[in-house]
Amino acid sequence: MAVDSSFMSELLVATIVCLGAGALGALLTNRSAKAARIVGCGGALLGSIFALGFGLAGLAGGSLRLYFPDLLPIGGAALGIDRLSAFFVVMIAVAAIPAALYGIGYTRAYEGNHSLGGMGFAFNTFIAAMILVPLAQNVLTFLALWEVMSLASYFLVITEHEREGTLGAGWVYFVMTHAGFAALLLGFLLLAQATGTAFFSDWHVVAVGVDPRSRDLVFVLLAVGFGSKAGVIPLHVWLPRAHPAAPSHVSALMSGVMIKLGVYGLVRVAFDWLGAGPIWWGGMILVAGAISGVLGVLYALVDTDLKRLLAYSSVENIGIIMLGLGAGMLFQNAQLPGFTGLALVAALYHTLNHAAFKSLLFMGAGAILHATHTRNMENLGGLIKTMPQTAILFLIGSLAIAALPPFNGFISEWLTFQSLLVSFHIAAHTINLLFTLAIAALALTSGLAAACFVRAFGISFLALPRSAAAGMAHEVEWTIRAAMAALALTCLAFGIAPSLILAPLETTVFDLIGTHADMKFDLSALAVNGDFGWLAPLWLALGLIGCLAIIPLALRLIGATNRRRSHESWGCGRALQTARFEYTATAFANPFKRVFALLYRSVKELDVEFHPESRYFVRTIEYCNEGRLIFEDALYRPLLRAIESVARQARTLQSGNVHSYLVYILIALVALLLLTV
Amino acid sequence: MEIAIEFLQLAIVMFASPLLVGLIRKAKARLQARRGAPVFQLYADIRKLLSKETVVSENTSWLFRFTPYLLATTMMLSALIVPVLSTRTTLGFMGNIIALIYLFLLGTFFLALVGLDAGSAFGGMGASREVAIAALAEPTVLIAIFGIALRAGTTSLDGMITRFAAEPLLMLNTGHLLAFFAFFIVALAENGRLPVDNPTTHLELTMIHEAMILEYSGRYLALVEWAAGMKLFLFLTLLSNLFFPWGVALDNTPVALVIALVALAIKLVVFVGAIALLETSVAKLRLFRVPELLAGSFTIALLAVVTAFFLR
Amino acid sequence: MLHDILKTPIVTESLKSDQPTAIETLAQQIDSRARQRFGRSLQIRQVDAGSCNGCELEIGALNNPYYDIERFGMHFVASPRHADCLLVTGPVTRNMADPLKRTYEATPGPKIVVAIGDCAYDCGVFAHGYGVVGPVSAILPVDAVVHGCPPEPRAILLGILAALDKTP
Amino acid sequence: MSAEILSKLVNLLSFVALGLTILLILRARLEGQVRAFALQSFVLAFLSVLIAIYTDSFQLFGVGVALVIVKVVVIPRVLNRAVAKIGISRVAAPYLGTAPALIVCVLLAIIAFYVMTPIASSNPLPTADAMPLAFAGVLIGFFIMVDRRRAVTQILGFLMLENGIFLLALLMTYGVPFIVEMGVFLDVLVAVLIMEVFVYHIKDNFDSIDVGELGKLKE
Repeated sequence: MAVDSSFMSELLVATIVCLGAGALGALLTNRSAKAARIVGCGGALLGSIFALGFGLAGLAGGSLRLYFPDLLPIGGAALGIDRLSAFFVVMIAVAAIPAALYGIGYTRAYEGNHSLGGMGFAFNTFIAAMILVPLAQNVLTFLALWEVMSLASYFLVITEHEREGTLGAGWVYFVMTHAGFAALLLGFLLLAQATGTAFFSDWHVVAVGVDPRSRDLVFVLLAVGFGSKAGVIPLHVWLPRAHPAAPSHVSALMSGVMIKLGVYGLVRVAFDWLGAGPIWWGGMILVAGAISGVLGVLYALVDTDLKRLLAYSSVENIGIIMLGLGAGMLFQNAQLPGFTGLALVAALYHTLNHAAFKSLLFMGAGAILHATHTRNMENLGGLIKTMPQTAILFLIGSLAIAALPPFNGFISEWLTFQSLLVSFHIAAHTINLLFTLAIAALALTSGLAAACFVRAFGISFLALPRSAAAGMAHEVEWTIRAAMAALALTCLAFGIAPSLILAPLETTVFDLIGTHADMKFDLSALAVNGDFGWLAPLWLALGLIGCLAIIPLALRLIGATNRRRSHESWGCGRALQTARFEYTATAFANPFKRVFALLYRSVKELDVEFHPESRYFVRTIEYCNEGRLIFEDALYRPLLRAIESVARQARTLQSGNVHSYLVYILIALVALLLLTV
Repeated sequence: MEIAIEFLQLAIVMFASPLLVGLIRKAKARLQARRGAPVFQLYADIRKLLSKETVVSENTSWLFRFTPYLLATTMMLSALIVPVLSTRTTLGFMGNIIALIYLFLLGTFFLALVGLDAGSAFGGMGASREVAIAALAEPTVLIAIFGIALRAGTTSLDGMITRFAAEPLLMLNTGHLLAFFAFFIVALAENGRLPVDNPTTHLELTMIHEAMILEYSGRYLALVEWAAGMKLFLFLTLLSNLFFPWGVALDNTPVALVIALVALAIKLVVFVGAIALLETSVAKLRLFRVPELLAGSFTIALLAVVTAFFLR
Repeated sequence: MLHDILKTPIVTESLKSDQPTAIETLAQQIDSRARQRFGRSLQIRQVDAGSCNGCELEIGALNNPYYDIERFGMHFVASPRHADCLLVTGPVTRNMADPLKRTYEATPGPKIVVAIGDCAYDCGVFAHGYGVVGPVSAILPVDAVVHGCPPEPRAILLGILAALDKTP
Repeated sequence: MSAEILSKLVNLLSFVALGLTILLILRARLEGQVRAFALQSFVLAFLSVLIAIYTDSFQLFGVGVALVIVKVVVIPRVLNRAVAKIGISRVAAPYLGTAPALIVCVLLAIIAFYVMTPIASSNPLPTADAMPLAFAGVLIGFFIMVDRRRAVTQILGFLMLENGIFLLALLMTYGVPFIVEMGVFLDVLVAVLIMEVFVYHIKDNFDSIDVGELGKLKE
């Protein structure tokens, strides 16, 4: 069905108007915190809902071209939509609607001590920029929106600037995102210069003609730029710092959606703008994906800060997506378009799923933070009794991200596995081995992810509370729970009825690469490459429910007694049980620390203070097993030291005030642009 | 007809699995010069447990009471997917071998959570070790699957068995045998058998699987034990039918089914003997030697894939 | 390892032949009677309430190939949650009195308690010791007592059976 | 016996041989290592007899028999005697842990595949398929000599390397002439005897057979 573009533009205008109204309204009503809160998040909510409609219409085939020649220098501002952009708009909306709803309740905690007006302004701008980025049709529009998105998110990250570490985290984010920005700028300008046009739509045609060396250079530059936004290892360092620092509904958006725009860029580069490239492009992406997946989850596995754990697991999931993308590129190179489509569908599906369950988990972490004022898992525990509903929702998120049936993560990871497994059709030993290792990496990643979220959920929600704060936790207010419930339902729906997504996704990919993905699916089942692999999620779910219902009935029929007595946990008859007896998050992660010691290079310290009378009575035991971050130590420290020495020369410019740096960046940007004209 | 066979297979898994465990115990007892418990002991145990009171720790949540049912559920569902007797399974379309692996992982996930639920140190220890081993076993499983899938050209259980049944000289195929060994080691690890975990240990500090279910009693314990039995049965069935597909019914004629049943019984008995021999002759590995074992199995799986590529 | 595996069955053969007849006859009766109680399945948890470990040795002997308690469907378990029967040994010391109670609490009913050895019956030589609370019966309802210091394994078996017979 | 069955069998047996080489890394006890070597030599003998039957060449048969005598009976005897004489020697840790060593083995095997597959594919013999495996055996034997510290293990590494070369020759050209083979066997035997003597001397001088100790000879 075709949607006429006037309708589309109305939807888009409605979106922007709502978000703009939210932004300005929040600023105007800044005086009364409550009003600012509701106006800000309300505007965002309405805007995101319209955006959802807009995206869906786009997926349904609606097209749109907007061109404002004099809005921006060189080339003007050009917006347009195709299915791929529409898909990402939908993904953004799926996460943004609950995030806005969540924000209404969550930001109450900031009343009085933070400017909710500024926050609302930044929040709406952030969402608006994210929605517009995939629509950008030429270099300058894209870069401008990209920069707005980065700045808005930067200001949101440093909201809680009074906490120590927040500004530092913001600064790291700021530097990394602009390093990435510079790479993008260079890449775009090179390509624009080589092709003689700044319009994306033309590149698809002309870029193939560009000489290979500069194509390679452009690819590397753009890959680095988008990779740094996506948080691919080793460009991930900002992610575990910035995401925990931001307010939880913002972390949800940053981790669930913003980093996906890096994925969007990579898809565009690899399959639209530059077209098929040499083997090593795909190989590079595949290897980067494998490394990000394994290392990301390994870091998540040992972290005790709940939100940082989630941030690292975002790195892992980006890795999984990269595996799909890289596989797609390699298939494209091997002239197997059907498999290219399959791999792309898998990657994009996982992108959407991750947006759903990662936002859910971040909101859950936020709810915990809200209720207990701590993110440190060592002080949590027992929350399943004090906040039962949050617990169930967080559990659903954990199951989904651990890729367990019947939730959505399972489907996309299954698809990724299938697309890696069909690789044996390629007849080149090196590629085969590469894929074999990719499969091993993905398998290890998924196994470790399951372990990681057993730990995350088990330590924070089960057993006895490990601190007074956790003991006095209370269920959060309804808007927060409603937001999480919406996402949980999304996870379930995408998990049992994948065809909801696969149908539009398949056409999207068809538009992109011009061939149908080598898969068939109907409402209940999907099959890959003929009968190579098949899955019937709906039936699996029904089977689970069915058996779950049958077993208790059967037990009753055969007359099993149901006498139950509640008593203390069995601890070999020890006198009392306190939370001190429980396994800690650190202890839980210890086996992994030992097995992967090579990667953690953790430093262990144990100092025991004995009783003066006898060595058999211990006063205090302090155990510390800190994992070191290899990339920070090996890659960034030297880099920063170098930069520092440069900065010392430029001390005259250095005012220490972050905002003046922004001015410098802006000046530099404009200067660069003028140079190229 | 076909659906009837499906449920026949389910029934076999559900009701024969305790017998399988009993057989292993009996064989081990014999090798240890003991009479050993009668092979039907586990049925008696389960019947007794179902008639006993259950003691539930007051620290636990609904997860503790929910998980036993879920464990049994995942195993029953897997029993519908695995071709026990016939490759013409009506419900086989529910998932391929990868879906099966994830179903098992679902059970492990909840069991580990339960280990943490009661807040006792043992449970946490068991949970941590269980997930560690499960995670480290995962690559071997998938690589071994890759190794056989790329020769069979499919990842669907029925398809793979059909192809292998048609293949002559299967037992001379290096990649096939390597994949089998890798899978066998993983099966031992996943089911908490020696040399990874000692199913009969009484020492909490050496426990893995046992440590997580220390808190269970009465009907819950019965369900958990039964589910563990079904898991073992399914893994051994998978091993015997996937790698030694002789006698598996390719069509649903009664004769073929009877042959399949007999063949399955024989293969399982062989496996029982092998496991009993293994468990009487090897000692439990130190926990931190287990990764080395899994690394070894991973090596074998990798070699299986490499040979399959280079010698195809 | 290959070598061990090849060797193992031979060892077995040599041992399996000499199953003592006295035990056999006892085994016959036990077998028949054990059938009725607990559906021929009895999980045992052993609690050392302060014993000198003499009784433990004898109890341990129940597991060896000679007595092989498992053939009667009896089995020692690692957690009272799994148990139907507590074997308590030794005079109950002050430190073990509370854990003993907790163990009994932790055991799901129906359950039986068997006091093993003279110490468990009347504190034996440890009677009136400053660290001794009293016999097991002072702490728990005891279903059967096995005398002897230490009692021999077959006596323990008979004691367990006596306790089983008492249970309705 | 058809060529297909032969090549399958040869693949399988060569793989068993390779596996036994890798087993050398997993087994800690020297007796076990010696047994692994004996088993491998037996597999090779079986293989050569198999090929002898296929090509009905009497020489190859003789080679197989000689192989059994020298490498399955004599050399293991000698080595076991050495082991017994040394007694329970302090286990010297290898330079690489088990898991990394295994990974290295896989890498070596893959390299062998890369190097040998083209050569093998150009070779018309039905046995040629397994040549990469034999070559992998050579490489891994060498790796063991490098990685392990205990002299006896190193001898075994050397012997397995030699086995690999023998297998390679067998697969490429149905074995070298009988006389040459005999010569090689005798050389190996002598080499082993000499090394045994060396082991004793190391043992006497450093009361350990950790060749790392030889570093002390410098000063």
